[in-house]
Amino acid sequence: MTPDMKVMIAGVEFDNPVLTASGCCGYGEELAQLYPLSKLGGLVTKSITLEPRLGHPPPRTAETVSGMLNAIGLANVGIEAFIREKVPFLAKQQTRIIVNVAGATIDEYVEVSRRLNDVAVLDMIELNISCPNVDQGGIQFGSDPYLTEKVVAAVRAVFARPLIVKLSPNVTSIGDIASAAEAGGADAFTVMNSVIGTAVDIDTRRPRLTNNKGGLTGPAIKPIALAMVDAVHSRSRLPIIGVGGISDWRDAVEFFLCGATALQIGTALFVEPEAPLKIVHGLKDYLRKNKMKSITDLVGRLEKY
Amino acid sequence: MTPDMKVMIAGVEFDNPVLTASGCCGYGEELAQLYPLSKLGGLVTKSITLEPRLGHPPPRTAETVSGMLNAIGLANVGIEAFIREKVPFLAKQQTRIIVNVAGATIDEYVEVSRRLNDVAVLDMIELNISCPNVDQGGIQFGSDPYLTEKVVAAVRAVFARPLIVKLSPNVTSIGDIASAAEAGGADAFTVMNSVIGTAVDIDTRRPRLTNNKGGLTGPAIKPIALAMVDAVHSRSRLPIIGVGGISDWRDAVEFFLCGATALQIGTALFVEPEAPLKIVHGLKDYLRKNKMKSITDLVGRLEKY
Amino acid sequence: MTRPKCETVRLIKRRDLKNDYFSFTFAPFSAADKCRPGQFVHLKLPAGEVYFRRAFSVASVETSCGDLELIVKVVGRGTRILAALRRGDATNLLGPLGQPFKLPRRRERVVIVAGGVGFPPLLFLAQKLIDRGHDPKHILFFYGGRSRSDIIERSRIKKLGVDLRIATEDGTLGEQGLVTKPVKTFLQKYGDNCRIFACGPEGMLKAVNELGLALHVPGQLSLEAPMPCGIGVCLGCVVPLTAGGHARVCCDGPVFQIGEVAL
Amino acid sequence: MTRPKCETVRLIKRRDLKNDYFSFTFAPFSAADKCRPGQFVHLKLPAGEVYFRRAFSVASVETSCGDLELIVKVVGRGTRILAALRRGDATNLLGPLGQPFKLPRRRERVVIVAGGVGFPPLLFLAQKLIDRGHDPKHILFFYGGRSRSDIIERSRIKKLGVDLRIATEDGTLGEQGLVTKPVKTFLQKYGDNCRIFACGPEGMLKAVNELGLALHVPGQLSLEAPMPCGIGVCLGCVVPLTAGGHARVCCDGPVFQIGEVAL
Ligand SMILES: Cc1cc2nc3c(=O)[nH]c(=O)nc-3n(C[C@H](O)[C@H](O)[C@H](O)COP(=O)(O)OP(=O)(O)OC[C@H]3O[C@@H](n4cnc5c(N)ncnc54)[C@H](O)[C@@H]3O)c2cc1C
Ligand SMILES: Cc1cc2nc3c(=O)[nH]c(=O)nc-3n(C[C@H](O)[C@H](O)[C@H](O)COP(=O)(O)OP(=O)(O)OC[C@H]3O[C@@H](n4cnc5c(N)ncnc54)[C@H](O)[C@@H]3O)c2cc1C
Ligand SMILES: Cc1cc2nc3c(=O)[nH]c(=O)nc-3n(C[C@H](O)[C@H](O)[C@H](O)COP(=O)(O)O)c2cc1C
Ligand SMILES: Cc1cc2nc3c(=O)[nH]c(=O)nc-3n(C[C@H](O)[C@H](O)[C@H](O)COP(=O)(O)O)c2cc1C
Ligand code: FES
Ligand code: FES
Repeated sequence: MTPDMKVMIAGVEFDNPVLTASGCCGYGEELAQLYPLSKLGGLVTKSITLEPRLGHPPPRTAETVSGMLNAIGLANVGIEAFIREKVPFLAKQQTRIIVNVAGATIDEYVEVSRRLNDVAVLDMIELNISCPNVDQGGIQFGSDPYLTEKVVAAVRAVFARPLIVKLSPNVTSIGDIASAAEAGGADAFTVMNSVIGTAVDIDTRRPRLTNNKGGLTGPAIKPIALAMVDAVHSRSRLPIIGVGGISDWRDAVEFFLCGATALQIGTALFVEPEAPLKIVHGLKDYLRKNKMKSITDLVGRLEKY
Repeated sequence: MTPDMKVMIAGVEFDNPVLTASGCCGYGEELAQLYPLSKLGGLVTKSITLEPRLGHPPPRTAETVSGMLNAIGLANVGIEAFIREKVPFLAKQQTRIIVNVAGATIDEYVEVSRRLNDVAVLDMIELNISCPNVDQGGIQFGSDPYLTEKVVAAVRAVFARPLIVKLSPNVTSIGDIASAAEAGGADAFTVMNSVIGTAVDIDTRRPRLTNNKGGLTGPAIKPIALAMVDAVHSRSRLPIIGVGGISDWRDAVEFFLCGATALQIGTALFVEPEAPLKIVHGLKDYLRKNKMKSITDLVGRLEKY
Repeated sequence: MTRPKCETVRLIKRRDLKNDYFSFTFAPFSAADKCRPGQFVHLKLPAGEVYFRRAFSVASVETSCGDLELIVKVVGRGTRILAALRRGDATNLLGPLGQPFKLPRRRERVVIVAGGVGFPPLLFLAQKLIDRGHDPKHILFFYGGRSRSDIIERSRIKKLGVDLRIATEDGTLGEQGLVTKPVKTFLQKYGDNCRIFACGPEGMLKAVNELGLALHVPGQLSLEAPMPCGIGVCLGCVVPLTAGGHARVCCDGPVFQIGEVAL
Repeated sequence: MTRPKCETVRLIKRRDLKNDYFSFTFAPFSAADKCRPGQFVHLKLPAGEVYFRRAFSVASVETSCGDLELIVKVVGRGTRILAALRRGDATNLLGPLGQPFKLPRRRERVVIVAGGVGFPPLLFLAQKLIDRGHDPKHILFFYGGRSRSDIIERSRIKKLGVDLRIATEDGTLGEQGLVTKPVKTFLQKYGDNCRIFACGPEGMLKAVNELGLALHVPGQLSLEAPMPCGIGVCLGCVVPLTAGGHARVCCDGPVFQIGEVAL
């Protein structure tokens, strides 16, 4: 018996629940050299803004213990070039496409989302209101319930298809932000974006990132991400896509048990580009061994004390 | 030339800036078997509450990647037994003694602090308004600027000597909480307590802690702690005691550069009980090599981009 | 009680025993002669994916040259890293830690109950008792495992001259069944003037604890718990006591009296 | 361009060269025959304290048996872990990655400028050119280091028959001074019909870049950058371009034309 790996999020069916995370798989072209993207449950693009962005000057990544810091600064080709140059490639891929949308103002979020409305290939958008690496936009929307609801509602009004909101862990109550996003019309959550952190070069006495701080990702943050997934799961019935420090199928099982319906793999791709495929494989084995029929049988099945 | 390792916090002079963190050195007796406590800059006791507390049932720690989770639950002997049984030992130690105070209500904080007023041996108290592992008290005070100011002011009113406030990273703006604590009368900050996280046993499908979640500590969280120290340093001129993931002198230098005047070593003690001594040694070498006269020359000397 | 030492030692000898068991001898450890049966050391693993130390009972010491033997079963990440240590590799050792077994009087009959990886401290105990003049024939060494391959160092135990009684769950060696079965039979018959010393899996300790209480045979159990610090400062290793409250396994134990801990 | 492979390989040969340099040969790598000079592989380190892969230029290949040689200098944590690899150890290799050197026409004079750890891809380049029929005497191999001990594999280079010109900062081998000094002298005299191929420390690349621009000698530089992913997806390895914008060193490079990058 092959366990059923299909999951459903906001009416969209995914062949398997393992996606690649925004900013960690570009627009798909590079990964496709390594394996067919159809093996992924789906792919989330790098954040797209209205205008092209260069991002911060290098160095914009730094290695840390069991993780990394990044302050890429939302470098991306902009919505126009995205539609013109990247969408045709994505249109040929047999996988779910989620476009991550970022902006400095509500108007920018709305404008990017509006233009994406006409792009048939994408299955949903993921609103990045949680990027810690830009001065304007991003995290400031995601740290205030009022602004969260406002930006989500504004996008909701112009975007007809499913809308995921990606939450920040850098808040007092992620549950409050999730509720606000739900009130604004979110269909699902991605939990979580990176954790604010920094590192210092003690020889030069300068920060190891030109942006002075960045987002911490990788195995180091997995316990935080699990707690955040659990917190959102306790607060809302919307489906959750779990992300943060997942490297193998064991990590994946932890996320499902805490309430995630699907997963994204970010930093682990850098070390193991085939990580998503191995995770799907490992999950199937786990289900088989535990005589479970479907991956959905795991979701939220944590037996708390 | 031997570099000057003395630091001053709220009028109290420390022989060196490396202390042991609350909850990671008990009440000092065990560590004293390994080396004279006079080698430490100071020692912060386990959190003391009004009544003795058993803490949560085991398991209450779990190993994670480059770190650990704990949900000890403020297990401690209570203020009476502390004064009766632990203070006599501490009184004999040639090091600075900081008593960490916790409570479920403002009254409890006040009452414990009031009783400590008469305990000559202690040099300062550290108010734990950031413990993630208890249902009541702790972090709820530290996540709300209004409550923070209130509890700090209340303790300030009954405690005559220096008062450190230990901040939580699990907030949207640690700067806001720091300002509130300063307004309440804090003399210094300890930055930071542990980060909320969890871990799951995928075989039993239960959380790996009976408290379901716990506090993440150890090397994994160092980048977060550095960013928090920097955030508080940008906001307030009060001295900062940096803590979170420090294992060696290199880590220590990063904290000084980000604005810490002193440090606490927590989780690293479990792996290397002599870590504080090695760190002091390494810092001296670093200062010597860089021809710096005093450790205070490093404080806040990060050259940002 | 001696103060624990924190020292860098080298692996000077390793023997691969069967079934993922290894004997490691580290030296020189200046406190080797201070180690007492039931005490353990906290071993730092070579820099790698595991951050925390791991606790291992002292299995034997050669006091003259500061040799310290540990017998380790590979069960997870930490012990797997250990198993990769090669002769000459250095590591850091913190110990001796914890409360040792309280030794019986010479005329008391010693009933040792070893289950699987609980074997090492009891080997050390038996050796120590004999060194101190205890008649080996008055030491009953019950040793249980799931299967034949779980019973290690048989010839070494036999050489001690103790009364070795093996039980395996699958019957491939010794009596078939749980080791607590022959222990029970024995204690029911000869329980007077006996002292129990047990170390092994939780279920076994529980059964021995109950046996001791039911048959009024005193004794001691050596417990395990996850130990972040091993020295009593983190409060992570506690077990509930029957009298109420918690005890730290690392420094109030790992050896407890039968009846003391709420297993 | 060939698709990169992600394969587990074994260390089949290691040679300890002087001054913390090591030659590692891994096999079997199914894409060994596809590797071109200037390309690199992204090597996973054995499970340990370093999480990310490390990039190393291909130094040579033995296409018949899938051997791939890397020449590594130990400079930090990652390379220290590598240096501990023993024969037979397995690791994972991702590659070939990046844009290779564009090869010169046969009658062009090749001016190779290697600085320290920039040596390996240029060794591969020289070998490849000769294999393809380039006259070794038309390959000038400028090789610079701080001191005598920084100049490795001298006999191997000499065996190629190229025109080897060494410079060391302390004068312990070859000409005294920076390697860019003799390069400049040479290019000023014989710059026509030359192609520069350079790899080495940032300062050297900057100087070579300026030389090429000033003397109108075309050529290519192989750059380094911290590379989290190595495959173009993280945008962590970018360098600013003179024409504006950023290029990813891992996949738009590591080889860039002189004048292309704002060094
Ligand atoms: C006092 C004492 C004496 C011991 N003596 C021996 C001995 O002589 N020989 C021997 O082979 N083993 C002994 N052990 C057990 C040994 O420490 C564990 O087998 C080992 O720590 C866990 O194996 P690992 O590190 O490979 O597993 P991992 O997979 O790395 O760890 C498994 C999980 O167990 C947790 N853990 C770590 N230490 C312990 C522990 N002590 N108990 C339970 N869980 C733990 C880890 O945090 C992790 O979550 C002893 C343990 C104690 C407490
Ligand atoms: C395309 C390319 C080809 C290379 N070819 C070779 C080669 O043939 N032989 C050789 O010896 N070395 C080569 N290197 C350099 C090698 O990758 C670095 O020496 C190594 O990654 C850093 O050494 P480490 O891991 O021991 O240092 P660490 O101390 O572990 O790392 C030092 C710091 O450098 C960062 N870092 C990691 N990779 C790089 C990098 N590539 N550049 C700059 N910083 C980095 C780390 O994040 C860390 O912060 C090459 C690098 C690149 C990009
Ligand atoms: C280099 C890098 C770039 C990222 N860029 C984006 C981005 O553009 N938009 C976004 O929403 N998240 C971005 N992220 C965050 C990831 O999508 C993910 O939320 C985070 O890395 C945590 O998951 P991980 O630990 O598996 O990497 C980026 C992460 C990394 C490491
Ligand atoms: C086992 C354990 C117990 C702790 N108990 C307390 C406590 O009682 N009060 C407190 O303020 N902090 C407590 N802490 C937090 C530490 O003091 C410190 O803030 C935190 O561990 C981060 O530092 P580290 O990464 O160096 O451990 C505890 C930490 C650990 C690991
Ligand atoms: S292991 Fe820390 S108190 Fe026992
Ligand atoms: S290393 Fe990731 S884009 Fe180049």
